[in-house]
Parts: sequence; structure tokens; C-alpha cells
Amino acid sequence: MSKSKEEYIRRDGRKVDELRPYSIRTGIFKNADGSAEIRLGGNWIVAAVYGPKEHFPKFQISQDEAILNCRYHMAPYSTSERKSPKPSRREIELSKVIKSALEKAVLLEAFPEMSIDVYIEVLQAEGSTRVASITAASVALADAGIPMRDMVVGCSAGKVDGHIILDVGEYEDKEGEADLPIAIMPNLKKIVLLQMDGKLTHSEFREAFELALKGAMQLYEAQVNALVSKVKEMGEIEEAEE
Amino acid sequence: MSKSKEEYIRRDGRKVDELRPYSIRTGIFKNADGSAEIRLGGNWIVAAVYGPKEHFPKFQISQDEAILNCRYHMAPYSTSERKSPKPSRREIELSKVIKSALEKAVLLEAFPEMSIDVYIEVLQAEGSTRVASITAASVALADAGIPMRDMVVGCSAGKVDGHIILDVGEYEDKEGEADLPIAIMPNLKKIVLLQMDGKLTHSEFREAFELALKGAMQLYEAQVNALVSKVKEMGEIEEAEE
Amino acid sequence: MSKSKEEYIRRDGRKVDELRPYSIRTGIFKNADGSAEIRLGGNWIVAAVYGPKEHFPKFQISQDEAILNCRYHMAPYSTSERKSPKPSRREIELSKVIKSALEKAVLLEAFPEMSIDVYIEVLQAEGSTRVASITAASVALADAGIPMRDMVVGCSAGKVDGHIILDVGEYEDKEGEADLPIAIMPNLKKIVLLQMDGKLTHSEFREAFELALKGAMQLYEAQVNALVSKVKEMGEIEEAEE
Amino acid sequence: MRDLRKRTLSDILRIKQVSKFIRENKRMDGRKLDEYRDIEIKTGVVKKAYGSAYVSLGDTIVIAGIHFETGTPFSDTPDQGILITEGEFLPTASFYAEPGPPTEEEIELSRVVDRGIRESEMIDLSKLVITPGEKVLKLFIDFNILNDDGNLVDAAMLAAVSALLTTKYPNPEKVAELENDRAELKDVERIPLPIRDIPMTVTIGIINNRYIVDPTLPEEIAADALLSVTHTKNDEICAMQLLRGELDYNQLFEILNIVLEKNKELRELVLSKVGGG
Amino acid sequence: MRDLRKRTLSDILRIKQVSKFIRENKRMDGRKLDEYRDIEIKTGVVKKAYGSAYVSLGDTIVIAGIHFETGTPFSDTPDQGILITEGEFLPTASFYAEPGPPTEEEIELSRVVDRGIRESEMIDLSKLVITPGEKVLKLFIDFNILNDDGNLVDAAMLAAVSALLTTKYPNPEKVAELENDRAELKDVERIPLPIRDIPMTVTIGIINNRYIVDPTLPEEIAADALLSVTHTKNDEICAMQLLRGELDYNQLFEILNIVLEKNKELRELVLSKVGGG
Amino acid sequence: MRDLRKRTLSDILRIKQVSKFIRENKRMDGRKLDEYRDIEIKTGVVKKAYGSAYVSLGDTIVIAGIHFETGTPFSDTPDQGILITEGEFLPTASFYAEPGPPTEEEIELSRVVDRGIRESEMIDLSKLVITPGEKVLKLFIDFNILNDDGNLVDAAMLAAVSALLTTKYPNPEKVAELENDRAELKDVERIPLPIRDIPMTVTIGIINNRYIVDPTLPEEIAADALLSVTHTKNDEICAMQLLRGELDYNQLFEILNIVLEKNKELRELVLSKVGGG
Repeated sequence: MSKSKEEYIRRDGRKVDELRPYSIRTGIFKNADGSAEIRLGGNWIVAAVYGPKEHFPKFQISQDEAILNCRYHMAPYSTSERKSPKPSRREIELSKVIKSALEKAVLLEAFPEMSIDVYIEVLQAEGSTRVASITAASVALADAGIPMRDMVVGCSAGKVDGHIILDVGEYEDKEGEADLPIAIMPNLKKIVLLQMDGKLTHSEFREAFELALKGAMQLYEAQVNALVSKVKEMGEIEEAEE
Repeated sequence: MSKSKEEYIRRDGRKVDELRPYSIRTGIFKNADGSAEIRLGGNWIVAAVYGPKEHFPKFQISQDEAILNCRYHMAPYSTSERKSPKPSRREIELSKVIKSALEKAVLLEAFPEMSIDVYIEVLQAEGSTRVASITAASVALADAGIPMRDMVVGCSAGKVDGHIILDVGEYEDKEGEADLPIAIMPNLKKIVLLQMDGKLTHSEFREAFELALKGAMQLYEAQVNALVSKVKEMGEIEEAEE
Repeated sequence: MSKSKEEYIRRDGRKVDELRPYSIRTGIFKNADGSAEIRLGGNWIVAAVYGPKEHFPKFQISQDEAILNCRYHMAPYSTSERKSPKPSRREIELSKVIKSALEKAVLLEAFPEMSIDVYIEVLQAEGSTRVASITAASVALADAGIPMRDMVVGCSAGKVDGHIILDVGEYEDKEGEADLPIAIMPNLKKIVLLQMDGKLTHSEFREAFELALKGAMQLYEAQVNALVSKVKEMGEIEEAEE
Repeated sequence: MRDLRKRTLSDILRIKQVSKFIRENKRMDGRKLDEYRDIEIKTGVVKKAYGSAYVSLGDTIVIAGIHFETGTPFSDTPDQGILITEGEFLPTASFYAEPGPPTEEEIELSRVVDRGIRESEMIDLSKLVITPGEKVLKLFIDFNILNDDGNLVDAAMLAAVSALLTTKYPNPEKVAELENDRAELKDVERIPLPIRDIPMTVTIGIINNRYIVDPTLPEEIAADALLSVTHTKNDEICAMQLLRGELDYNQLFEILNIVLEKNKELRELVLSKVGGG
Repeated sequence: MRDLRKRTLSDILRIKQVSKFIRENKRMDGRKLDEYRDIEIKTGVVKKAYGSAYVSLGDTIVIAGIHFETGTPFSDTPDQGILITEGEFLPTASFYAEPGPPTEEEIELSRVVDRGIRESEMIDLSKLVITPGEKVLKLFIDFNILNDDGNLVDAAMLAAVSALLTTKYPNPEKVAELENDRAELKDVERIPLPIRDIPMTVTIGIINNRYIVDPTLPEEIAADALLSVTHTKNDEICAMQLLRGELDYNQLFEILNIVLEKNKELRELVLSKVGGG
Repeated sequence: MRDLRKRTLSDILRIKQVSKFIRENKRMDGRKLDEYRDIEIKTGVVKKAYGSAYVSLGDTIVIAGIHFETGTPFSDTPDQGILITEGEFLPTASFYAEPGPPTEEEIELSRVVDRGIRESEMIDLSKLVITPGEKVLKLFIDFNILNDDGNLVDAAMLAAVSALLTTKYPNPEKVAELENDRAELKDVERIPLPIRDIPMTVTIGIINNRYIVDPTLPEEIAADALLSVTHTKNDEICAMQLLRGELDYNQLFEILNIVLEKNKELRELVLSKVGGG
């Protein structure tokens, strides 16, 4: 805590307000209606969307809007100790909060009596997987052509060695003092996922929240670029075919 | 066994033919259609009834009568060692025998294609929970306004130190020579639950059975009083409101 | 490996091309629509067939043909260490390959929207249970009067002490070099089940396969005899009744 | 699920038929009201188990097998072996018996059989201890209903008791010397189980206020009540279960007298067929 | 499943009613927007547990019980006891609460309560160690929703915290001397839990852009967002969960100020009713 | 469930198309009958695992990862490590692949891959022993189907074998010195797995009595039979599975000859891409 905010260098060499290297790709799976991949530092996460489609069993359908199903799941080899393939309580909670966030963005009322399935698979985990997951899932939904009010993009901030930092890595998650994952709709300026653990004063919280917002806006650009490059590629293919 | 039946004092100070202190209350839960609470010594048991209501899934419905579902369950903190919240084989058996007993009392034929759910939760267990449970469940059914041929009331007898005793407590259940839980329809004079374990001669069995009957009749009064006081209270409230 | 094929005597006294003692009986269960029992050495396996019958739940039915369900299961007391009654992954795989084999023989298209259940229970296991199971199940299907393109009969071959042997027993399964279970439709000359583990050269494989075929044809006779004797018995009963 | 309340049209016709016979003190299969069906008992049918028995009561077929494992004693009984009873209906048994986790009927049946064995103190569990408080033998009674034509409790108890009477178990003193329990247990010297009692269970059905012994499945469906009672060899009641229905108080005691008689008959039959005791 | 999005016709009518009141800064039960319902807290209600509490928030009823077992510490925290929180809706709680494996709502609720306790470092888990790296105490917080009229997180936290504040736990030094942990643990001398903080959770609902405290079930259904925030006694935020809905950025900070106030009120109430701290 | 028998109208049209091509000894994607699709193999893709591989066969995508834990050896193989193979379809793979407990197709696929690795004796399991009879390493092969366009067995075997060939595992001698296996295992010095063989699996589909290599999903649906055969590097058959359908006796031997050739091709490809062996 002796070093100033500007001088503090994180264990992986980052500055306090620096994201890990990231990339987003879309259209990675042939069978799914939409798909996307995100890499954020060592995180490697894929998402696939199936739907809108008829919902079974019938007695669960909603007359007014589509049902959104969402599964966040970690592969057994994604962590340094093997993870049982059976969903843990943590995975079930995260599936719920991610679903709850995506529901605010998808125009569910456009597809009454249908369902939309979002499957997120963490192939390698290295901290802040839930927000990276929601970022990828949102791109996969857009790739599936599902109408949305806005994208959803997530990012985390935290506190390590007394410093408020952006994009919490694995070491920082384990050893740090606080973790604040958020997801927003960047154009509507709405928070749709918000969790926290650790300890933060109110002023630290504000600083962390604003940092996470900034990171989210940066990742939102990558989402847009991924979707744009896919459209471009398709254009090129079509041109080539003509 | 040197002491006579009249002199024998039980570990908790009771005479052989003495019930533990008890009380029955009804209308304890706002959401349920009917509810009741019983305290019998250290036992603290609540019951809630939902129904009659439409039954799902459809292919299971009965054309002739309502389906009665019944769950007997012990809370994790109800025993001196923590109990897993997952239903044990014992809980499943007791749910079955309690359901079987209540089915004889409820006029199921009045509600074809419907179902009635009876949920019993043991919050603290201290011996003879199954008969206390059925006693509470029966009051909850009456509280829900479900038509019944008769109340169902349960009581246990047992054998400890060679003496036939009424209302088997926890110590007596563990250390005693026999346990005989019964439930009856007190006006129709029918046995609807009858189990036994331990060892009893035929004459001991008769003595124990008759003692349990006597105890059941005493608890039946408490059932009636609980239902009457609720009616009175409601009357008072109505008067007050006028 | 010093002894010639003709001289080699197996641990249980058999020659290389000799089946264990076997017997097949049919009509062993009153409630099932068809049933059969096979004993092959120490193997004791029973099979029961229920159906064709209406299929539930409705959304799974096939418009074109009956659904065949098949369960291969080992009783807890069937092995020298107690087996949990819950189906193991091995039992699930074997249920699948047995089902897949029987599906080729049963005229499923004769019963659209129906289902046929085949239940196989290994009461005592002593090597080569899957092929003995399929042999019994096929007889049970015939006993149920279900139309079939051909019987299905199974047999195994293997390699022990360098010799290719017929009908792999328990010791030979555990200590041998290879195990080749097959099932065929004997008149149509079709292979419908084929698995292998261990190591075999191509020429050893051919020798083993041909040996297993020979054994299967021998067991097919026992299948036919079991069905014929049942028919005869029924004739005798009818005559006696006249 | 084995739901005796299920009343299809054919059930109702069957119930009427059964009732008509019973009213005339007859039964559809020609038996007297207090008569068991033919009882077949074969022991040692599964060589892989430490003990086993095949029992048929008419068309009801049950197999029981006995196994042993080593384990840690329960904390409240450090000087006792562990007895575990698990019974299942095989899906061969009836159209209603589908594979899946145990139903409430299967659990009740297992627990009724377990109580009969346990409360009679049939097996001296103190003789199953290897090292007190640390290691004991777990005795598994597994039984299966292969075909269901009623009276499963009596049939399952007969199978379990017959299997136990002919079981030889691993000598705990020799087990104590093993290096690898799991691999070597089955090769340990075996000695007869320490048998102290022979419990017998008799189930009575009430139809038209008449008491019938050994009810078939149609009789069970027609019955107003089914009561199972287990006695020790000294005529003590050691377990009881009202499986279904309702009883008058006096009916209970009339039934107990019938059960006491039949229980002796049954015990003699088992002893003559199985030996032991 | 507790699905707040379910919008039956009667839900919609109720929502309209709720909204109408809120627009006029009133609530259907007469409360002010920032007012809790009557809070009843009774501790020691289950004598069999090491600690327990009954909490009612209006018609919402929760019971929490505390238990201990011995176990092996996690490999990455060899010098810490283990804290396990499991909450379930009893099927008594509402028509939607059916028996079965925990739903995602139950898991979320349990984990939110767990984080509140854990991240505040309320319990000094290092004091639950028997032998470092080998044996520790496992502290179980089990809570149940008995009747659901909304604001389950606040009610469950109140119950869990009140139970913990009045828990006496087995002295680890004495546990180290036991021969048979499982049988003897409950008879070991008990000492008060090492309490370091008293976290409090306040949940705010947003209806018509107004912030309401302690929402009832109809208010939860009507709400656009529900945010739970947990504070330590030093006014640090230690846990937060957006349970449902969406928030403007500025709404978040407005809510935080309200929560900070209510959290102090609540902590004082608990201290006055329960003692401790 | 991946049910290749499912015959929707579009399936039937697809089958007709596929068959028409095959009758003319052509395939819809332009391949020859005995030609594999483009095979991509990348190893070391998941750094958290001890070994990993990404394999694509055309549009079929599989990832395999290798992990280690310590455990007790099986009682009948006290001097061998433990090999566990678990494969799942991720729900990303196809519309039919829903989350839930493993289906019979997933179990069969896992067990076929497991037998290929195990029966070829690819890994010298005796080198995974820490203390004979007491502690060994458990080697987990976990693989996932990420996108299903047929021929999952070959793709999964390629992924599993490639991952194993590039795996470095914790030196058992160093593991023996650990105090806390679970926490410290991942930091132990790692050495290459003891590889003894490189099994390869080739699956053949029969369509219109023609043998096709590396079937796509539409080809699998159109096929009359699917047979997977695994060979060791010495051309021994070490595993075989008729996945579906029926074969003439002579077809079996014709297939074996094709498989023997393709298996060599495939092994060379793996060696060139991955190294090892």
C-alpha cells in the first residue's frame, strides 16, 4: 500500500486499470444457432445458443414470452484440480444470475410459447469467469439473430493489496480483499448483474464500480467488432460466390 | 421390575400412564390452506395442507377420488446429530404409513381428479414423532376445511424396564424393550396406523394397545379444542370488526 | 503354449472348443408376457418381456415402429463381492448394445406407437453374461409371441494361455488375453452384437470369431428346443383337459 | 409403483369375484381361508453369495442373498456388526414394477423384513465384530421379488430367514489378520452365523370381515386391511405393520390369535426344509 | 420453484394495486417505504441444536439451526474450520414450494446468506481447529423458510446471525481428547462461538423508481429490481446480490445510502433482542 | 439423447441424398469413400490440465484433458494406478444434447475410448504407483464433444491419445514425500507419461454395401451399420464395438482390412502432429 495507484504493478505485470489480453470470436460451432468464444487472459470460454424453438414439456410454457434457459458449466479439465462434471451449487447459482441478466436484454415477448437455450462452457478458468461468460453469451445470442434491447457485457473489479484493480485474475480472486463482478447493458446504461464479496468501504466500492464500468465498455467494443467481422466475412464469402 | 406399576416413576418423572405435556395450535401458516402445530414433550412438529387442487401431471389423476400426497420430514437441526435434509428411507416409510392412515379419514371421493398435499415437518424430535405428526396433520386437514369421516389421532405405548408405559419418549425409544405407535379414528373406533418393534407377549401387547388408545383419546380432546378455539377467535375477530 | 490345441485342457476341465453345460427354459414367470431362464456354467440369468403395450410419455412415441426398452441388470448377490443395486456404467452400456442387437430382430414396425420392455436379470454371474443374456432375452421375446425376423443368439470366444477358446468363463475373462462376445441372427447370418477387448492378431481374431459362431449355433438349438418343449407341454395340457 | 388402490374395471370385477367366494368361506384357488399356498424353499441357489434362498409362495417368487463387507461400526453401537436389508421388485415381477430408485412400497417392504430380523435378535451381531469400535462385518440381506402374486412380506421373510439359516460367514478372528479386506475377504475361513431365533411373519387380509391367510394379489386388492405380524420362536410379537386399510379394535386381537398358530406351522416347515435353529 | 416472473391474472391485479399505493408513497399494509414489518426473534427454540433462532418478518417465517461435526479441513485452508450453509424452502412455505432437490432459488438464497456470514468474517474459523491440517469442526447453518411472504434474504440472515450469536460450540481442546467423535461430540463442554462481527443484510425493492425496504411477496412480484446488500459493523459492504431486475447506475448508489442506515437499525434490534457482539 | 434412428422427414430426405452419392462411389462433401475429413490436432490447449488436446474432424470438435489425483488402488490391482475415462456431449454439440446425467450413448462412447486406451496397454499403469497397495495416482481422461458432425469415436480417441502423448505427470517418487496431496500435487515435478503403445480407432459405416471411412452425422444416420475397431501399433486388434446395425460375416473381415490400413495412416498423422511414441 506504500505504492501509489499509478506505480502499483500487479503480479501479472498489469497496471491497476488494465484488462488482460482478450479476444472474442463468433460463429465457432456449426450446429448451434449462434455461438461465440471469449479469451480473457487464461480464460477460455465458449457459448452456444439454440432457439427460439418449441418448448417441452407443454405445461411449463409461458403464453406471453419465451422461456430463457441458461447453463454455466465448467469442464473437468478447466481448473488445476479436476472438477466433477456434475454441476456444483456454485455453477447453479451462476447459471441463475447470468440467466436473470440476459433475460433483461432479450426480447422474450417476441417469442411466446418458445424457449431459448444458452449454454456456456468454461474450458479454462482463470478468474472472473462469470462476467466473461455473460459477455460471450450475449454475442452468441446476437449471432443467433435473436432480437435484443441491448448487448450485455460483463467485467469485474476488485481490491488487492489495498488497490482497487480492474479485471480480477485468478490469483487476485483467491488472495485479494474483494471481488465485484458486474454486467451492464452498455447503451441503456443498466446494471443487470451485480454481486460482491470481500470488504469494501462505500468510497472503495464506488471506485471499483466505475473501474468495472470502464472495462465493460472496452469489452463491449470487442463484442461489436466480433459481430461486425463475422458480417464482413459473410459478405466476402457471398461476393466470392457471386 | 421390582416396583409395582403404580410406584414406577419414569426417567422424566412421569407415571406409566402419563402423557408428556402437550399443546396443539392451528392456523399457524398464512399461505397454507390449513396448518397446525403440536408440541408433545420436546417434540415440535408443524403440518401444512395445500388443496384440494388440480393435479399434475394429468396421466396420474384418479377419476374417482382425490390423490393424497404426504411427506413426513425432519429438519436438519431437529436431532442432536445433524440430519441430512435429503429424505431418508425411514422418512419415506413413515410418509407412506401416515398417508395410508389419513386416506381412510379424508373423503377423497369428494374431489375426483384433484390432489391434496400434506406436509409434516419435525422441527425438534423427541420420540414418538410419527404419531404426533399424524395428530397434527389431521388438525391441519380439518383447518383446511377438507371433509373427513373422522379425525385421526395417534399415540404410542411401549415397554421400559419391564413396565408398559404410555407415550414413548426419546430415551425410552432408544433404551426401551418395545415401541407400539398407533393411530385411530376415535369416533369410528378404527385403527389406521399400527406398527411395532421390540418384543411383547400377547398380554403385554394388549395392555400396551389399550394404554395407547387411552392416550389417543386424551389427545383427541386437544385436537378438538384447538379447532374450537380457532373458530372462537375468528368469531371474536368478526364481532370486533362489526 | 507348449501343448497343442487338441491337448490343452482348461482350468475347469473343458477342451478349447467346448461350451459349459447349459440349459434354457421358458415360461418361468406368470406375470410377464414372455420369460426365459438360461443356465450356462455358473451363470443364472432370467429375462422377462412386457408388451407390446401403449407407450408413455406420449411425446416420445414413434409413429413408425415400437420402442424397444432393454435393461441388463445384475442382482446384488450375483457376484462374489456385493454389487450395488444401482445400475453401473457397465450395465448401462450392456443394456444399450443388447437393445441395439434385439432391435434388428424384432419386427418393430408391426407395433407403431407401442413399446416393448425387455428385462434381464443376472442372478449369478460367471463370465460371458452379456451373450447369455441376449440368448435368454430372445427366447423370452419369442415366448411373448412377438414377431421376429430371426432369433438372436450370443456366444463368446477368447484367448487364454495363447489358445483360442470357446465360451469364456469367469477365470478366463479375468486372466485371459482377449474376450470376444458376439451375437448373431443364425438364419439370416447377421452379426448384431460385436465387441472385443484384449489383444488378437487378425488371424487369431478370425479363429475366435469362427469358434464363437459355432458355439452360437449350438446354443441356438437349445433355444429352439426350449420353445418347442413349451409348445409340447401346452399341447399335452390341452389334450389332458379335453 | 405397486398401488393396491388402483381400481381398473378388471380389478373391480376381480374384487367382486374374490368377495363372492370369501363370503362363502371359499377361495378362488380352492384353498381354505387359513391355508398357505404351496411353499417351495431352496437354499444355496446362488453360490457366489455367502447364503441364499429361493422361495415361491404359489406364483410369488423371491430370492434372497447374503453378503458381507468390512466397515466401521455405528458410533452408538461400537461392539455390534451392521445389518443392512435392501429389497427391490425386479421389473420382471409385474407390469407396474419399473426400474428406478426404490419406491415407497419397496422401502416399506425392506424395512418390515429388516425389523422382523432385527427385533427378534435373530443374529447375534456382537459376533460380527473384528475390532471393537473400529472394524466390524456388515451383513447385507438383499432380496428381490421376481414375480408378484401377493403376500410379499411373508415370502420375503421366508427367503431372508432361510438364507440366513444356511449362511456361513467369514470368521472375524481370521478377518482381523487380513492385509487387504476387500480382495481377501471371500477366501477367509467361513463359520455358521450365530443364530439365536427364527422369526416368522404372517400376513392376514380382511375381506368381508373374514380373515384370510397368504393373500394372492387379487385378494390383496380386494382386502379392507392387510396386517403383518412377526413372532419370535417364544411366541413374542417382535414386529407388526398395518400395511393398508383399517381395523376394528377386536379384529386386531382375533388376528393375533390366528397369526400365532400359523407362525408355528411356518417355522416348522422352514426347519424341516432348511434345518438350523 | 419460486418464480417471481410468473404473472397470473391475479398477480397482475395485485401488481397494479401495489404500484398504485407506491406511487402515492404508501404501502398496502400501511408501512412507510423505508419501514420493516414487525420483527420477532426468538433464540434457543430448538434445544437439540447447538444454536437456533426463529424469525418472523410479518408473515415470513424462518428457522435456523446450528450443528457441528468433525471433519478434514480443505487442503488450501488447513488451519480453518469449515462453514456450510444450506437453506431450503419447506413445502409448508407456499404452493410453489414442492419437495425435491434444491432449486436454483434455494441455492442462491443459501449462498447469499453464506457469503454474508463468511465475507464479514463473523466467525473466527481458526478457533474451530482440532488438529491443524487433520481435524477441524464443521459448522452447519441450516435454515428453512416455513412461510414465504417475501424478503427471504433479510429474514434468513437475521435467523442465521441470531442463531450464531447464541450458539455454544464444542470446545476443540476437549474434542481432541475424544475416542469416538460422532457419539461423544454432543456431550463435550461447550463454549461461546468466537464472534468477530455482526453482518446485516438489507434488501431493497424498486417499484416505480421508489425504493422500498422489506418487500412483501406481492411487492417483490411488482418490483423492477431487488438488491440485497450486506454490511459489517464497521459499515463496510461485504456482500451484494442483484437478485432480480435492472438498475440505473445512480440508483445503485442511492440504494447503498438507504441500506447503510437500515443496516444499523437492524443490528441494534438484534443486539437488543439477542445480546452478544 | 443422440438417437441415430430418429427419422424425421428431413432425415429421410438426407438419407436418400447420401445414399444416392454413395451408390456412385461419391460423397456429398467430395471425399473418397476411404478418406478422412481434414484433421486438426492441437495439444496443450488447456494449461490448467496435465495434458490436453483439441481435435477437429471436419465439423466434429472434441477436447480432451488429463488430470491426476491420488487415491487407493483397486483391491485386485494393488500395484497399478487407476485409469478413469469420462466423456460427455456438451449441450453446445447439437440440439439433441441436453444437460443431465450421462446418457447411454455418452457412457458407451466413454467406455469404447477407455477400452482402446486400456486394452492397448498404452500407459504403463505400474508407473503410477506411489505406495503399492496403499496409494496410487488416478489418471482422469475427460473429453467433451463440442460440436457433433459424426464419427465421435475416432475423434475422441484422437483427442485422448494426443492429450496423453503430451502429458507430463507428477513424479510418484516426489508425490510420496508430500504432506498434503491435494494442495501440493500440482506443484510436484512432472515427468512424461510412460507410453508403451499408440492405439488408433477407425470407424467404418456401411451404406449400400459400401464401406465408408469417417462418416459424417448424415452418413451415420444413413448407415446400415457402424463398426469401430482399435489397433495397437503392432497391428493387433485391441478393441471393437459394433455401435449400431447388422453385418454379414464376410463384411466383418473386409472391414478389418480397410481399418488396418487407415489406422496406420492415422497413427502417422498423429505422430507427425504431436510427436511422442
